[in-house]
Amino acid sequence: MSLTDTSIKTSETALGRDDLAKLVARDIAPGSFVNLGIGQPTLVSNYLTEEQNITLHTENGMLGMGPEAKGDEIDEDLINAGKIPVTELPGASYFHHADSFAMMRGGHLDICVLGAFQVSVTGDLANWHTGAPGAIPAVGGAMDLATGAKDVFVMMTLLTREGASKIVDACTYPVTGVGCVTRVYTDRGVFLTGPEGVTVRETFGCTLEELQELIPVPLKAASA
Amino acid sequence: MSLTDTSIKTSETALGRDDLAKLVARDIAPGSFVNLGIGQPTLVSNYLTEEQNITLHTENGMLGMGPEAKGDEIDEDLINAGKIPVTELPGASYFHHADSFAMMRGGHLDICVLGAFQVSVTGDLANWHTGAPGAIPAVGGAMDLATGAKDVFVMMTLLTREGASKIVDACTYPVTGVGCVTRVYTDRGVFLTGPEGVTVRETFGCTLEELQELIPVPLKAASA
Amino acid sequence: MLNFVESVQEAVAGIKDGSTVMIGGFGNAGQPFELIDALLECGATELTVVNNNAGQGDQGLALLIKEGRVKKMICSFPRQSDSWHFDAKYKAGQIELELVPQGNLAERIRAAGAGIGGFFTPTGYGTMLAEGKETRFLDGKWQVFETPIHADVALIKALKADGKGNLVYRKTARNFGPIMAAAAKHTIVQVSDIVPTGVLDPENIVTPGIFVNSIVKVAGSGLGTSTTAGKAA
Amino acid sequence: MLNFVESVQEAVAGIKDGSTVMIGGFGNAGQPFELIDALLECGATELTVVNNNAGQGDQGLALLIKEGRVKKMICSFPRQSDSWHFDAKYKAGQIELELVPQGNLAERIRAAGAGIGGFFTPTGYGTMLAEGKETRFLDGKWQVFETPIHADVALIKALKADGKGNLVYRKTARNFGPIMAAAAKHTIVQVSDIVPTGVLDPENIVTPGIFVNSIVKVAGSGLGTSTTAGKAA
Repeated sequence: MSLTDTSIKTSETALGRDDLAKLVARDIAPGSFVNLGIGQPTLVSNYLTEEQNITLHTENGMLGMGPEAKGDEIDEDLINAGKIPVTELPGASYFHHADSFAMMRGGHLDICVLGAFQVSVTGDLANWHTGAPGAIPAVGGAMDLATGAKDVFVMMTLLTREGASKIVDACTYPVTGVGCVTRVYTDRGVFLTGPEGVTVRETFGCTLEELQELIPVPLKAASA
Repeated sequence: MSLTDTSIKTSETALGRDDLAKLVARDIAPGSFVNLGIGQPTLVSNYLTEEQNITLHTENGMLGMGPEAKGDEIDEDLINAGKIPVTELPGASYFHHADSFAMMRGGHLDICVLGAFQVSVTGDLANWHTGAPGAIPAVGGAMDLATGAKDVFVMMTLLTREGASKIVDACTYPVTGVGCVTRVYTDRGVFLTGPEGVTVRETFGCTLEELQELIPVPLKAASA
Repeated sequence: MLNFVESVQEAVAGIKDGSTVMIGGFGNAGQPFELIDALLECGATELTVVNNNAGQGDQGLALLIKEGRVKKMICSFPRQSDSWHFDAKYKAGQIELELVPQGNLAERIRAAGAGIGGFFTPTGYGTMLAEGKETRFLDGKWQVFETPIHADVALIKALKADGKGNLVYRKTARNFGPIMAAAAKHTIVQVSDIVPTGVLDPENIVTPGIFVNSIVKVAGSGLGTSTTAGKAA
Repeated sequence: MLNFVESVQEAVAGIKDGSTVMIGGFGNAGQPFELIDALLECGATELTVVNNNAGQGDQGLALLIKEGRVKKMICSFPRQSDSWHFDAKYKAGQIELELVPQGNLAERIRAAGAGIGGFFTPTGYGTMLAEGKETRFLDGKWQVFETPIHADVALIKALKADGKGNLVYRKTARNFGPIMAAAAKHTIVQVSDIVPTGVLDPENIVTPGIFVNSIVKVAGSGLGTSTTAGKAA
């Protein structure tokens, strides 16, 4: 491990949301069953190719979810977890809520992609609650998603609006799950998290050294 | 409570298996969902009337089971818990084993009718295992049935071949369930069991006094 | 016993003050709007309501909350952009909230219907929502003990019922319907169609009639593209 | 990843010595006879087998037991009039038996697939089969703690599969298939027919393809009236 290790990939500029979604989509293994969280992760579906043969799960009871419904396709009985009307692909299936979450919680989904407020060095996730006094807590399926999938990918900007790193030593927001995140995709780099700490796989528009200055936890470079 | 109470019904002779099945069938409330155990309880289905609108459950995954299949009706994929080919009635439904037992264990069946080796004064049931040394134990769905239905009826001869009462103070055979039997139908009488002890509802071919001589626990007569 | 009733009013008439009422639906899909309206009308109060959300806009569950009929909400996601009636009651300390991760909500409802007295699940371990709960290390993971959620009444929406009370649903409107039907002592279903017994294929029945007590046909309900009033985006 | 394989031999080829293998079926309904025959042929040994019974007659699971491939049976009803091979091994102390009430068997298998680390159930309380197990008074009843049954492999039989591995079953042959498919790390299915993706109605799929790994078409399998060899009364 060394900050001068050059085995990690770099690109010249920070990544926009769509480029990041493209990157996540590219990293999903063919044939995977995937749940995309509400918000930024939903963009990933735009970049999945037919050859990848990915099956999308929505926790309100469906496998084989297609793109967002438009115009005449809109059917009030066919929505995703974000309550957006969606479509059905050939080979889809419907099931009730307990079966749907059993599928998730039983470890049958390969990947779940989530947004986050913070991710800790050991993969703790905070994405459900700001902890602000008076805020009404709402969790939805966040804790089930964080715990259930074989791999949990996070997509987020590296920094808050105030410039603080969202990759942290320990979450200051209430956690959603403990040690559950395996990979973090940000506009400035891709990080692997887990018991071994944080490993940088790629950097975007910055060097590893510059990244280390932004992030208050030790970074390792991925070996080739 | 008095042995000379005359409010209970009596008939002149002991009941045969079919007459007993007729009696049980008559006592099942219209619209009930019922599971009939293997053996003697199966006879009850012969005496259920169409007006009663009873739905039969078989724990291998079906509601709306019809009579035993004959000749061309026989379908290897359609059997009851005793592995006998059966038929399907209009309005039937199929489900998997966990859903089927959840239905039973969740208290949704109104009545389950079982055979027994012994029933205790407080409604403990012994019907799965003789406890004989070397005997291979086999339980099937007996314990689930004993525990799950709203009412558990037992059908059996009152006496063993050796003349011992099967209604006992405490089961000497290994129990199937504790305090689960609510009613016992025998060739010599109908008994209600529970925390209050044994109450005689009907006698067949004997008086209550004669019955008391056969059974080693105190009997109460049902009040009118 | 299964009853086919003529109106949603008749269907909910027996709901008592203080009942625990499960209400199906996720978003608008599967929400039994007409039954909820009837529940509001019938006046039952001091209710504990189990639903994924805590009402939206100025309709259905949101109105029930606004009118002060709901003592406690058990849900996974009470905070939505248009859940202002819940927000107001919550901030005024006039409604109790039991916040449950959605999968725990589903599994706890399923447990009630299946006769399970409690179970361990990894969901929520190490979080605020597991504080004070028993934990145990099982199958290589820390898990949290959760208990069943029983109900007196379930109000759900299905697509079709037959004469035996067997139900089929439509697309993602299935969601909580089947498990709530099994968890409640008394299950009331609004359907868009009642078909003769024998028409539904026994292989395809989702909720067997054993879980159903009252059925009411609501015209236009369950058709996917809404034509009835009272549905928000 | 889902694979369509050409033969039952190929389907079971990866099963290792010492594996826990779930085998679907209740009586002959839903028994994957051809897959069991292939398992016998492939030579895997020291197996733990999960099935409702412990083999009947001189076929399938009974032969696997006779040939000494089964170290342990987890089942609810090992004693049948024609379960002589199990009887002999059991009496000789050459096979281990974990006897489980049928509903606990089903619920424990379901728990494994659903990520439940353990649960409390009233079934078996106060009986020999709950001896030494933790008990707790919940929902007004004494209940017994039961743990999930996981498996390396499930061998099951369904009626049809589509190109996504979605399955439908036939009548009471459904039985343990759906829960075993979810509980095993690797699920192998024999079907009588493979249909193009899109042919099965999404509302009627019983086992979604996410639970399926290998599919093999077996002619004549799953047709209800048996025409293949190796099936006893």
